Amino acid sequence: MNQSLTSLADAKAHHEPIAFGHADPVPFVQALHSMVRIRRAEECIAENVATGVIKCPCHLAIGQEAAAVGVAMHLRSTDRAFGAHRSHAHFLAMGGSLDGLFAEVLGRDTGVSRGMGGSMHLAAKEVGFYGSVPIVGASIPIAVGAGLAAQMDKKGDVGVSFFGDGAAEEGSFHESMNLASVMNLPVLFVCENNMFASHLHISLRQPKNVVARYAVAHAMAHATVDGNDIVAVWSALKDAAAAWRAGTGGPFFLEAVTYRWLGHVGHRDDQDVGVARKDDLSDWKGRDPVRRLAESLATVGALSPKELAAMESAISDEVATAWAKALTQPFPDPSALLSRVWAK
Amino acid sequence: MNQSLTSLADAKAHHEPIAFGHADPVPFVQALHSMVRIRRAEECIAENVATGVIKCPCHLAIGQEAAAVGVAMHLRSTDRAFGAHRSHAHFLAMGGSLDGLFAEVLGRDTGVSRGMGGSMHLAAKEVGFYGSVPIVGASIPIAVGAGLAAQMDKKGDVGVSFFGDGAAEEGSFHESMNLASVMNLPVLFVCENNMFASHLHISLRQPKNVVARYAVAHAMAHATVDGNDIVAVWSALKDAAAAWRAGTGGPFFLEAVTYRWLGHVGHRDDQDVGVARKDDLSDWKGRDPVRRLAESLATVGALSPKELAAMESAISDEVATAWAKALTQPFPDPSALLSRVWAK
Amino acid sequence: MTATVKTSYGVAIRDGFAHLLAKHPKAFVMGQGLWSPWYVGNSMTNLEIEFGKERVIDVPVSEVATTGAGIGAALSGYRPIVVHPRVDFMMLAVDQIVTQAAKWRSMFGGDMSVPLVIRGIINRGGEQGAQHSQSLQSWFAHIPGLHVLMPATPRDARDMLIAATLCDDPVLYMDDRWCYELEEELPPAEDVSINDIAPLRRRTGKDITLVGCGYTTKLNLEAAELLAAQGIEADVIDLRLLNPLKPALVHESAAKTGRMLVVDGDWRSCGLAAEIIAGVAERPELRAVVHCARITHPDAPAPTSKPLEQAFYFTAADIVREARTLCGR
Amino acid sequence: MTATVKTSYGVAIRDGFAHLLAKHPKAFVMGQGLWSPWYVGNSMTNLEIEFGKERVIDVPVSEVATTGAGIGAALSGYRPIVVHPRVDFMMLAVDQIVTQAAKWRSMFGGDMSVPLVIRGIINRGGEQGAQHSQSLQSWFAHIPGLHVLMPATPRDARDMLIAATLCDDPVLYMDDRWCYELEEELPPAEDVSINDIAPLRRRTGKDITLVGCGYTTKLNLEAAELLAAQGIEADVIDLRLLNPLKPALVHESAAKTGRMLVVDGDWRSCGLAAEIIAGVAERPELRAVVHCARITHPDAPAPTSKPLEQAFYFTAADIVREARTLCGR
Ligand SMILES: Cc1ncc(C[n+]2csc(CCOP(=O)(O)OP(=O)(O)O)c2C)c(N)n1
Ligand SMILES: Cc1ncc(C[n+]2csc(CCOP(=O)(O)OP(=O)(O)O)c2C)c(N)n1
Ligand SMILES: [Mg+2]
Ligand SMILES: [Mg+2]
Repeated sequence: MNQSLTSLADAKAHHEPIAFGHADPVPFVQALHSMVRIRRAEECIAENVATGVIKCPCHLAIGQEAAAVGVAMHLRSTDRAFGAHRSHAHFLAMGGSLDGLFAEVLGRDTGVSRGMGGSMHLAAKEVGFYGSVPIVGASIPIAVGAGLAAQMDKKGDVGVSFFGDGAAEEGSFHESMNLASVMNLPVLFVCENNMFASHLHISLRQPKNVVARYAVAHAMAHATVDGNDIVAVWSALKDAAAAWRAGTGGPFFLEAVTYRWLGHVGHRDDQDVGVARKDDLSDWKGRDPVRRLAESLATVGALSPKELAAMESAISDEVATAWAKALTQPFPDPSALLSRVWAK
Repeated sequence: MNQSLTSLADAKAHHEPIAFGHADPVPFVQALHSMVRIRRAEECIAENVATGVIKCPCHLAIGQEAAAVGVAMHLRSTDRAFGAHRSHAHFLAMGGSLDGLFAEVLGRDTGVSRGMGGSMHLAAKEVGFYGSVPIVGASIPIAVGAGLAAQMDKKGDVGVSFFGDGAAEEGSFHESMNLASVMNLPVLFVCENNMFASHLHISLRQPKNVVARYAVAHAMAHATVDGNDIVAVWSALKDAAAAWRAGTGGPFFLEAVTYRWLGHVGHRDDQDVGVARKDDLSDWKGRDPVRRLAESLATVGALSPKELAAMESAISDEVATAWAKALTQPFPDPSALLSRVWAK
Repeated sequence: MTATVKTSYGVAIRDGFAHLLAKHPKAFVMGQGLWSPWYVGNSMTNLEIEFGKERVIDVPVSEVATTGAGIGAALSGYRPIVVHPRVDFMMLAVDQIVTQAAKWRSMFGGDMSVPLVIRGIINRGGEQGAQHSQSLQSWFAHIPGLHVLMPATPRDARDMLIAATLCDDPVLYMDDRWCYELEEELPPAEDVSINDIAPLRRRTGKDITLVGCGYTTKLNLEAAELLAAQGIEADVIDLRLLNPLKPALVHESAAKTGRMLVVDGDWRSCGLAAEIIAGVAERPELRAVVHCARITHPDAPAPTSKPLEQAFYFTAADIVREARTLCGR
Repeated sequence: MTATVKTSYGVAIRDGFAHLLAKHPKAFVMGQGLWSPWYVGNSMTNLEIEFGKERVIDVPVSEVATTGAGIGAALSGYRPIVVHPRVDFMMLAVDQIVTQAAKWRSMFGGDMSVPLVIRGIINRGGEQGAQHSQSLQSWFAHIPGLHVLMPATPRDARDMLIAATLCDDPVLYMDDRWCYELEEELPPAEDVSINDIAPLRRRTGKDITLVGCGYTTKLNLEAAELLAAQGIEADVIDLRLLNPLKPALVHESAAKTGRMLVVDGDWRSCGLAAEIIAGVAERPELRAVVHCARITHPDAPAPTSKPLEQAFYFTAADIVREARTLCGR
C-alpha cells in the first residue's frame, strides 16, 4: 500500500466541491443538515467555553463533521458505537439529543449522563451510542466487545469505534485490531486522522502518516479517504455495511483524513497547536466539509440557496432554543454522587 | 510483502544442511559449540525438572538454539539485551555463566540472580544481558530504552529484545515498535516465531502467520528467515549490525521461524502442545538446527566427525561438572528477602 | 446408604461455570488458556467441549483487548466472564477494569450496566517469583464501583462465581490456586445474588477474632484448631466480599473477643489488613476494647528460592504465634 | 534592601528540572506534552529550548512504551524522568511501574539499579470527571521497591524531584496541580538525597494531629489556622515520603495530642489514611491514648457537575468540622 497520504494531507488540495459519482444526492441533504447542526452546536459550545459558562473541558470537532455524519448514515440504532474525548459530533450524528448534550456540558441533571460525565462522557443508548471516554484508545476494545456481541446476536449489527490518529499509538488499538481480525468480528474502526494528537504532529509520533497501514498488518479490509468529503466517507463503507447487515461482515478500518479548526481543547484556534499548524489552518478552512457539500448539492440542484438558508436558520433557532433550555435545567442533587455508583 | 510464511512454516521443509553461501564457515564452529552447549544445558535442566530437583517453572528452547546463537554472534558486551520467559538460550549464547544459570534454577545464592528469580529471571550485565522477565511483552519497551541510551551514548551499541510470536499480540510490542521507529533508535527486535503461544497455534491468535508484517506497518527494516538455519539468521543481521557499529543504525526486526520441541513449560514433549502439534514434532526434529549446522561444517571440512565428537564430549563434561557444582551451592540466607529490595 | 460426594474448590468453580453456561444463555467466558488442558488447573476442564468454543473462547495474548471486549459485550446485554490466569497478567488491563468498567455506570448517569466478571486467579508459590505471585486484592478493594469477591471454600468458589455473573455491576472474582484441593459436599447449584454475600463466621470462639479472606481463611481455620489445643478459642471471620466492605460482623466479633488479628496474603502498607484495623480504630467504642495486629507478606517482591519463599509466605504456625502474643500468652 | 523573590510550586518543579539537566548529564526527561506550551502547567516551560529536544523528549501517545523505555535507559546508566501528565494516563503503564521497575532490583539479586523517576501529575477538579481525577497514591505506596513522594510545598516540589532523580531506585513523584500557585522563597537548588526525606511537622500544636501529604497538607494548614481561631491547636504532619513509610513522627505527635485526623485525597477503603490509622492502632501504647478519624473522598468516581464536585472534594471547613468532633467540641 501507499504509506503516504500525499494530497490528502495537503491543506491546499481538495478544496473543490464534492463529486457524487454514482451516489444519489438526496440523502445528503439530510446529511448536510446534520453537519450544519453539529457545527452550530459546537460553535455554541465554543462561545460558552469562551465566556466561562461551560466549565468542563470540551474538545471540539469543528472542521471534522463529515466523518461523523458520513459514518452515521450507515448506522442504525441497534448498532453499538463508542467514542473518545472529541465525540460531540459522533453523538449528534447518530441522533443523540441536543438538549441532553447541552445540559450535560453544563453539568445538569437532565444531561445525557445526568451531569456525571460532561463533554467527555456522552452516551445515548437509544440511538446506539454507548459511550465516549477520554482515556485515549480505551474504548476501542470495548467496541470490539460490542462487535463480538453482535456476532453472537446474529442480527446484522456492528460495533463501531471512533478514535483519532493518536490513539493508534496506544497498545489497546493494536490488540483490538488483532482480536477483531482473528475472530472476524463485525467491527467498524473509524480513525479520524487529523494529523495531530494535541500539540504534536503525526510526523513526530509515527514513522508514516497513513494510519491504515496498520489495517494491512492486521489483515483487515480498509480504506483511506478524504475525511472532508462526506460522499467519499459514505461510499467507502457501502460494501462493508451491506455485509454486516447480511450477517457476513467482518472488521473494516476506515481512515478519514481531516483537520480540526480549533485547539486541542477549548474554543481558541491559536492555542496548543504545535508544529506546522498556524500556516495550515486557513488553507484547511478551504477544504471545509460543510461548504463543499452545500455547493455540491446546489450544483446538482438538490438544495437551492434559499433552501440552504432556511435550513441554516432553522438550525440556528433550534440550537439557540436548546441552549436557552439547557440553562434552565436543574443541577443534580448532591445525593446523586453516591446513588449512581452501583446498580439498584 | 508476503503475508504467509509458506515453506518456512512447513515441518517437512528445510531439513537439508545449511548453505554457507558467502559466509566464512570458521566462526560457525564456535557457534555450533554454543548451540550444543545450550542444548546439553537445557537437557540437563529438563532431566532435573522431571525428577523434581528443579522446582521453578522452566521454559525450554530446545530446537530453537540457532536464533539465539546467530543473533549473539553479532553482539558485544556493551550492547544491552533483554529476554522473556524462555531465555536460557539467549543468556548462554551471549556468554552468561553456566554455573550461574544452574545455581539460579536451583535457587542458590550463587545463581545469577542470587536465587531471587529462578529460570524466568536471568541477567548477566557483564556480557550485555540485562534481564529476562516472564510478563509477555514487558521487556520489549525496556529494550527500546536501552536503544535510546545507546543512541545518547553514541558508541555504536544496540538495544536487543528477544520475544516470541505471542508477544506480538501485546500492546507493548506495538508501542515499542512505533517508538523505536519514529525515534530511529538502534534496537534489534528478535521475534522467535515458533508458531505457538503456550497451547495455542498462531492461526488461532493472529490473522496471518508472518510477524514481520508489523515491521512493515511500523516502517522498520526487517527480515523473516528460517530460524533453524544459523547462517540465515546471522546473514540477515550483517548490514544492520554494521550500521549500529558505525553509529548510523536504526531499528531492525528479525523474525526467526522455528519450533520448540518440548512443551510450553517443563520437560515433556507431549504436554500443553495444542492444535496441530503432535503430528508435526517428529518432522520438525528433522529441521534440527544443531544437526544441520554440524553436517554443513563437516561437508565444507570445517569440523571433522572426530572433532565434533570431541566437542560434544567436552561439552557434556562441562555441563555435568557445572551441574554437580551447582548442587553444592548454598541457599540464600532468609535475610536476603528484605535486604535486596532497595539500594544500599 | 449413599457415599458422600465431595467437590473440590477447583471443580466447584467448574460447576459454577457449567451452571451459568447451562442456565444463562447470555453468559459466556473468554480468556487465555481456556482450551488448554492445564492452564487454569481443573477449574475449567472441557467446558469448551461441553458448551462450545463460541461460548468458551480462548484468546490471543492481549489482556487489554480481552478485558475491554468483555466490557463491550456486557454493555451489549451479555454476561461475560473474562479469565486472567494470573493476577499479574490482569494488571496489564488495569485501565479497563478500574478506569472503564468500574466507573462506566457512574460516569454515564447511573443507568448503564456493565455486568462483567473479571476472574483473576491468584497463582503463587512454587518458585514462580515476583511476577507470577501478586494478588493485590487491596488495590481493587480500593475502587468504588468494583465488587471484589474472594471465595475461601468450594461452596463459595461456585456460588460466588454465579453471584458475580448475575450481578449488574462489574465484579472482580479472585480464586486462589492454593485452595483448589479443599473439598466439601455441595448442594445443587442455584442462582445466587451478590446482595446475599456478606462476611461469615466460620468458627466461633470467645478469645480472639481472626479475620481473613480466600486462602487466609483456610489458614485461620487451621490456626484456630492449633490454638484451641492451647486453650485459645478463635472466632474466624471470612470477609468474602472485599468491596464494598460490610464490616459489621467483624466489629461484632472484635467487640466480643477484644482481640483482632487480621491475616492477609498481600502486602502490608495501605492494604486490606490496614483497612480492617482502621475500621475498628476509628470507632471509639471498639478502639477502647480491641487489641489489633496484622499478618501480611513482608515488604518484598516474592522470591523464588525455597528458603526465601518460606520466609515470604506465612503459615498457620505464624498465625498461632501472633495470636498468642495478642492474647498475652 | 532586596525584594523577596517567591517561587511558585509549578516554577519550583521547573527549577528542579533545570538543576538536574544542568548538573547531571545522565538526567533526561520524556513524556507526553513536553514540547507543548500548556500541557503540564508552568512546571516545564521551555525546558526543551534550554536543554535541547534530545534531553527533553516529547513522545507518542504510548504510556507503556514510554515508561518501559525509561526503565531501559535507567538500566543503561541514565537517570530518566518519565512524565505522565495525569495519574489516570500513567495507569496504563502499571505493569511497567509495579511489576517491572519496582521489582527489578530484587528479582535479579539486588545489584541491578533502576534509577527511574515516574512523575505522575495529580490533575483533578475543573469538571474533568472520573477518568481525569484519580490520584491513587495508596496503590503505589502499597508496592515494595517503589519510593513514593508527594511534595506539599514549592521547596519540596523542587527538592524531591532532585532527590528522586538521584535515587538509585525507582521513585514515583506525584505533584498536584492544586498546589501550583503556592509560593515560597527558595534557597538555591542543591543535590538532595532521598534518605533525608522524612515526615515533617509543618505546624506545632498540642490538641490534635492532622496528617496529610501533598495538597492535603495545604488544606490541613488552612484548617489549623481556622481551628486556632477556635482555640484548638493542631500539630500538622506532612508525610512527604509515602513509601516506605516512616511513621515515627506521626506516632510521636499522636501520642502527644491524643487525637489524630488523617486527611487523604484518595478513596477510603484500603487507602493511605487506613494505613496511618492502623499503624497507630496496632501499637498498644498508642491505641490506648489516640482517638482516630479519617477524611477521604466519598466512595464514588469523581463527577463533573459543579455541585457534585463540591460534594466530592473536601475543604478546610470539612477538616475543621471533623477535627472539632474528634476534640469533642
Ligand atoms: C491514555 C491517555 N493518554 C494521554 C491522554 C491525553 N490526551 C488527550 S487527547 C490526546 C490526543 C489524542 O489524539 P487523537 O487520538 O489523534 O485525537 P484528536 O484529539 O486528534 O481528536 C491526548 C494525548 C489521554 N487522554 N489518555
Ligand atoms: C502478560 C502475560 N500474559 C500471559 C502470560 C502467560 N504466558 C506465558 S508464556 C505465554 C506464551 C508466549 O508465547 P510466545 O511469546 O510466542 O513465546 P514462546 O512461549 O513461544 O517462546 C503466555 C501466554 C504471561 N506470562 N504474561
Ligand atoms: Mg488526531
Ligand atoms: Mg511462540
